Amino acid sequence: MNTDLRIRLGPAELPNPVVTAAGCAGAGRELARFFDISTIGAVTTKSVMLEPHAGRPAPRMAETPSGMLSTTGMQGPGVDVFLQRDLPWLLSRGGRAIVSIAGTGMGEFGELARRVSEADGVSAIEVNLACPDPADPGGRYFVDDPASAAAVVSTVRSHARSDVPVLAKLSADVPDVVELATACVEARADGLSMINTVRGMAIDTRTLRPAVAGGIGGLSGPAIRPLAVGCVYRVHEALPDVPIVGMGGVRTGEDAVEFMAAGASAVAVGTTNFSDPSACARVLRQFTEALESRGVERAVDLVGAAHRSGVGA
Amino acid sequence: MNTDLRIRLGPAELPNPVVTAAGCAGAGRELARFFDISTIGAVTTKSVMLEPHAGRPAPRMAETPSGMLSTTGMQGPGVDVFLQRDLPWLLSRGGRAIVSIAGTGMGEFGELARRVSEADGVSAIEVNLACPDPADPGGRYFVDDPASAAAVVSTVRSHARSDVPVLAKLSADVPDVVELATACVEARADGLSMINTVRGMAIDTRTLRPAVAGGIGGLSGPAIRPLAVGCVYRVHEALPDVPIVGMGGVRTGEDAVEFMAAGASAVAVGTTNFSDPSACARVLRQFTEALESRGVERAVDLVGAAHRSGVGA
Amino acid sequence: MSDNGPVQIRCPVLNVRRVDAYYAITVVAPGVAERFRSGQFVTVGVGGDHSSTLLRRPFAIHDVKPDYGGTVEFLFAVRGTGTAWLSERRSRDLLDVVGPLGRPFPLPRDPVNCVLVGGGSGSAPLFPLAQALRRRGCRVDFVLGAASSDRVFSAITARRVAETAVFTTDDGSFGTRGQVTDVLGRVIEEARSDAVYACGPMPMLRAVTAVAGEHGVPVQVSVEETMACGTGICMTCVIPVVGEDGVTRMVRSCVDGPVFRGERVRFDDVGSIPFDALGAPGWKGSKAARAAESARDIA
Amino acid sequence: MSDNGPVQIRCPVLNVRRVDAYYAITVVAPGVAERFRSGQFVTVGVGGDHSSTLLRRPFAIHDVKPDYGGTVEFLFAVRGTGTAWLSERRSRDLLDVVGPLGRPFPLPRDPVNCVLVGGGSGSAPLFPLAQALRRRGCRVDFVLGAASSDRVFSAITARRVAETAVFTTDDGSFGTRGQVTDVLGRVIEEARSDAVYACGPMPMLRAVTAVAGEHGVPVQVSVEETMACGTGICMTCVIPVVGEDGVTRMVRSCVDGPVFRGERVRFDDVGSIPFDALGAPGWKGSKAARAAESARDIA
Ligand SMILES: Cc1cc2nc3c(=O)[nH]c(=O)nc-3n(C[C@H](O)[C@H](O)[C@H](O)COP(=O)(O)OP(=O)(O)OC[C@H]3O[C@@H](n4cnc5c(N)ncnc54)[C@H](O)[C@@H]3O)c2cc1C
Ligand SMILES: Cc1cc2nc3c(=O)[nH]c(=O)nc-3n(C[C@H](O)[C@H](O)[C@H](O)COP(=O)(O)OP(=O)(O)OC[C@H]3O[C@@H](n4cnc5c(N)ncnc54)[C@H](O)[C@@H]3O)c2cc1C
Ligand SMILES: Cc1cc2nc3c(=O)[nH]c(=O)nc-3n(C[C@H](O)[C@H](O)[C@H](O)COP(=O)(O)O)c2cc1C
Ligand SMILES: Cc1cc2nc3c(=O)[nH]c(=O)nc-3n(C[C@H](O)[C@H](O)[C@H](O)COP(=O)(O)O)c2cc1C
Ligand code: FES
Ligand code: FES
Repeated sequence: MNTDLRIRLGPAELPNPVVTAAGCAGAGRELARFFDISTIGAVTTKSVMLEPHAGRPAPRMAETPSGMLSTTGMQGPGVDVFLQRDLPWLLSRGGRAIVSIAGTGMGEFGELARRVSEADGVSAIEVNLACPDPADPGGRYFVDDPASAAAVVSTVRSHARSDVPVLAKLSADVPDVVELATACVEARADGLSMINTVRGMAIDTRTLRPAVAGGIGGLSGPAIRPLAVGCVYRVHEALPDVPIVGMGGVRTGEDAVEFMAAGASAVAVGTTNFSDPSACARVLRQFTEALESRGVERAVDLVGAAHRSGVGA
Repeated sequence: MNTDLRIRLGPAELPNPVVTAAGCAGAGRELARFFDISTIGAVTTKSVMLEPHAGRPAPRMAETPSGMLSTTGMQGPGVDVFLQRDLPWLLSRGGRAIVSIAGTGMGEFGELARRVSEADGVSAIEVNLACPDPADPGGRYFVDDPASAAAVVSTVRSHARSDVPVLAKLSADVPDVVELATACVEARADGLSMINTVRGMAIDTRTLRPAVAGGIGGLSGPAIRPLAVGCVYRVHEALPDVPIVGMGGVRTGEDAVEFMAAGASAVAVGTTNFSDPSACARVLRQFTEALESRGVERAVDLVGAAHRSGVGA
Repeated sequence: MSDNGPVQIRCPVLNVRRVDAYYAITVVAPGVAERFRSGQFVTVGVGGDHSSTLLRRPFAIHDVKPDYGGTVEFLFAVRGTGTAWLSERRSRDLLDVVGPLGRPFPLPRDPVNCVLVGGGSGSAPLFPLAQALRRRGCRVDFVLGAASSDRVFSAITARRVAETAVFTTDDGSFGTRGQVTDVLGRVIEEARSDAVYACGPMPMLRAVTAVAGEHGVPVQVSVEETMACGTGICMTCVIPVVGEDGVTRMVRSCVDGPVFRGERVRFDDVGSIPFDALGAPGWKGSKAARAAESARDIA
Repeated sequence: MSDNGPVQIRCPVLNVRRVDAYYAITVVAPGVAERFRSGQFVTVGVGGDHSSTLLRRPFAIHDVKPDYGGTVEFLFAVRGTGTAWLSERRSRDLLDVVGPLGRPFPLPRDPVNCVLVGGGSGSAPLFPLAQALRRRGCRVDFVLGAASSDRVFSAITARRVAETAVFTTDDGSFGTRGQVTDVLGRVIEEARSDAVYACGPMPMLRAVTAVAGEHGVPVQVSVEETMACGTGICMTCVIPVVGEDGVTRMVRSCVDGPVFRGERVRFDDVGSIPFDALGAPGWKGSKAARAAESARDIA
């Protein structure tokens, strides 16, 4: 069977729905040693900031049941190096780039959006809203307040080249993910990515101290999949026309089916890249087989199937 | 070594910190076939409502990575049967009862508090705040709004016998768990239980339909432990004098150590009772051994250890 | 703690065999074997201590033997994660087993004629039942159905134990093509059956109950609902069943079942909460119904 | 895809042996064996496909052999979940192995005198290193330390391969009581060492680097940081290291290491972000530093 795997994220078309999650695949170079990165839908690059960032102190990770806590603090070399070294490399290998950007305020987000979208060959910009909002007295993230999140999205949208779609990256541990999603879409996000890591903590029972530096870390991996699927389902129900990149604990092709049935147009593989460096290629293969065995001819037909009864049953 | 395992929840003293989580142990009768329920700290009984409730349609559960989704809808025979049949049975076996109550509004919460606290031998009342607030247009739970939660706690506190401590049961998927906890304590909760299940969802990839009836279910089990530990840690940091019953994915004695180091005075075993009916007895044994091997003489000394450096290291 | 209640034991695997489309595992579990009555089941922990699959898997007990102090055998088809893992066990591995669980098949006092109807792996609990009935002098007839010949359960044993054994397969690869209910009426007539026992998927149980009803014969059905705990504490396995008092309750199939009187199960309403069930939305119970409730006890 | 890069293979276990306090596992992994250079490591998936422990465990490669197309051996102590699971593997089980990973030990061009210092399981990578050095005509001396005698690694092999082998244990149960650094200075003097190679816990590496510095001898250290991916994509394994340009960067110990020049590692700042590290809070890099950054490449 010749399954049509193509999907759209606003104006961008990807050859298939399997992409990497931001911060879980670098800019594709390391994983390219394990599979041909031009075969997957896109590489979402690690959130890039304007300046180099050293990230957070160690220990930066702890294993938890079916998940991990991490706190890398967006370490990276800054946008100059990214645009001169990492992005060209990815494009030279035939990869597609969804570039994740992270700013410390509106000015930075605007400049990042402008510079990244001016670079040739960027398929989409993903806005990492899980960054501390300098205007918030409690040090909350932009994502924690729909108005702040919308302001960032609006800034990015107005600074980015108009043909480059802007995806807003949402978190699950917010008061109301549908309200947040709606605010971002009203601020002209072309699509939504969800979910980011969920705030969590572990205590090292040997030292009786928090297991990651700073205490709170971001929980990722299959443990959070039900939270992620729930968010995708509810947001797709409320905003059925908005493309969603679903992520959170995707490990197999069946998990990709689950996210797409819930309403995602594309599915990102994050933590699983750590445990299986060829995971993206495997998930894409398993996903393709899953469509074939169900007789689904076009991947887009699966999107939101769980909202309709009788589809593919 | 003669480890002192006693802990206090406000005016109530329990012989040790291991209790069952509400809705995960009935009223102790079924588990009593596997271990002597008088040996554990207490049995927190399934949330009892004023009237009989048939609960939600099937399917009511789905397995997820290191967790499960459930939606039982507080099925139960109502408070009459509970007080005539279940509570006396538990007390007759030497068990201690933390009675969880769930109301559909202030009137019911008040009546439940009065009737339950008038029954002899109740160690504490736990207020299940994850009940739909009839006054909320969006059908949110009391727990989703600190003011509504506080109103329920205040009602329960004023209707319950004054020597019976009232514990407010909190959820993790709320805007700000510390704000919620503070509101409940200001409404005179004697202690806090956390966390309840977290809203999540799974799609059955065979039928492409939501795996539990109604779509959204409650996620429990080790998968959510990092969320639970994070809540306990942050609430204990803000309210160090308020006793906390910590729960969410406790599977072993080490997990109990983790919760207590984060700030819990007692630890509840929930989903693990399903997978291991003698879990409570095992967790208590492992916990006791863990204290002994660390040379900790009193269980209370462990409470909040992760907030102090150098303790027990 | 009680002597008749279930026990939890880590028991060594004696052997794992393939039987057509099924695996048969025998474990050494004296405490389970000595308490067992036909119709009861065990739950088995799968995946080891650090598995991401938390929930125990329920399996009907297919056979108990006195060897090694008492062994228990269950049969299963590989369906998902848990059964795949079980199929890879080898002898001497340890399994975490809880059992025997659930309400057994009630046995007739007199030596009556019984027809036992099984679908697929649902046939498993009927074999110890057949033996128990035979010991009481009952006539036993079997009707076993499955999707295909390799899914028909222990045909040879069925023929040996029973007066007659009729087989049906969906694809006609063995016995009659069709469903067990296509032949059940005829068997009831010919064997002059006084009682029907059935175990299998819900739609089959419903159809069997209907056929038995048409012939005026009482039927005991054993249901296979998904179960999170198997011990009665999670309330995830409930189905609507009419009580002796005529009131429908959402009862736990793990402790109040898995065996129920067929006529009592509201098959049409499985998966929903019937409006007239005790405590259904809008339900207003009389004081009397509530008092009756207090009198009932946990099984 | 590149020929020198690591590969991921499901490889059969050839055997599992106990060696004192350690387990040694040999797997058939031709792709790993043929690419291997001493100092590199493998990561191994633990717990199977449905395990709740997601992360791969890193282990130094202790030996490669040409048998069966290429075998790889690693040694480990049981510490937690993953190593406990590994210790229960049997021959013919399949392991998911990725390797060889990381920057190998740089080898001297000339036949110089090298002292190899190992602590506990950190001695593992020094054995293939010793062989490589011997093949280049280098003199090799060993200093191996551990908590107790059963944790001293392959003492016999060390004695066979090396000119001299000195052992230390914390409890004095084997060799000298004390730390490797108590004897290292003397060994460097007596063996007229030109280079030191060390692998073990961070405090040991720091002390060894100090001793080597006092003797004016260059030192290569191999660090054992916790690693979530081992392939360079997660940024959880970083330590502060001074680059050739004098700038401190938080570098990944999995791909930029695990082998570093000892003097370059800011041992005092491991676990923190030094204020002068590239991109540290408040750091203001010059345009020049940023340009230099662009020129650098991923190892
Ligand atoms: C009382 C009882 C007796 C049973 N006896 C037998 C038997 O003798 N032989 C046999 O082959 N099977 C039997 N089953 C069904 C058996 O429990 C399932 O096949 C098994 O749980 C599937 O597990 P899995 O991990 O392979 O499937 P998965 O799909 O991975 O399981 C996921 C979850 O769904 C549940 N589940 C999946 N399928 C079923 C099912 N058909 N029935 C109930 N729960 C299910 C699992 O228990 C688990 O919680 C019985 C079920 C019950 C309730
Ligand atoms: C490059 C490198 C090479 C290594 N070589 C060896 C070797 O040859 N022999 C050997 O015995 N050990 C070696 N280690 C340490 C080994 O990786 C750990 O002992 C092992 O990961 C512990 O896993 P666990 O599941 O038993 O412990 P757990 O405590 O259950 O592990 C939990 C998490 O912490 C990590 N972790 C725990 N202890 C360590 C540690 N000491 N170092 C790094 N990560 C750790 C685990 O990888 C896992 O992610 C090496 C480590 C590194 C980084
Ligand atoms: C180590 C690590 C680093 C991450 N870095 C980023 C990042 O830079 N930007 C971002 O938007 N999300 C980041 N994430 C979140 C992931 O993109 C993803 O949303 C989340 O991990 C859930 O998916 P998963 O369970 O498949 O990992 C990171 C996650 C991890 C585990
Ligand atoms: C099947 C099921 C039923 C539950 N019923 C209740 C309940 O009636 N009242 C309540 O406060 N919490 C209820 N809970 C939540 C638990 O008490 C506990 O807070 C939660 O499951 C987290 O703990 P665990 O991960 O150990 O299960 C229920 C949980 C489950 C899984
Ligand atoms: S399976 Fe838990 S109550 Fe029946
Ligand atoms: S372990 Fe992931 S970058 Fe080093």
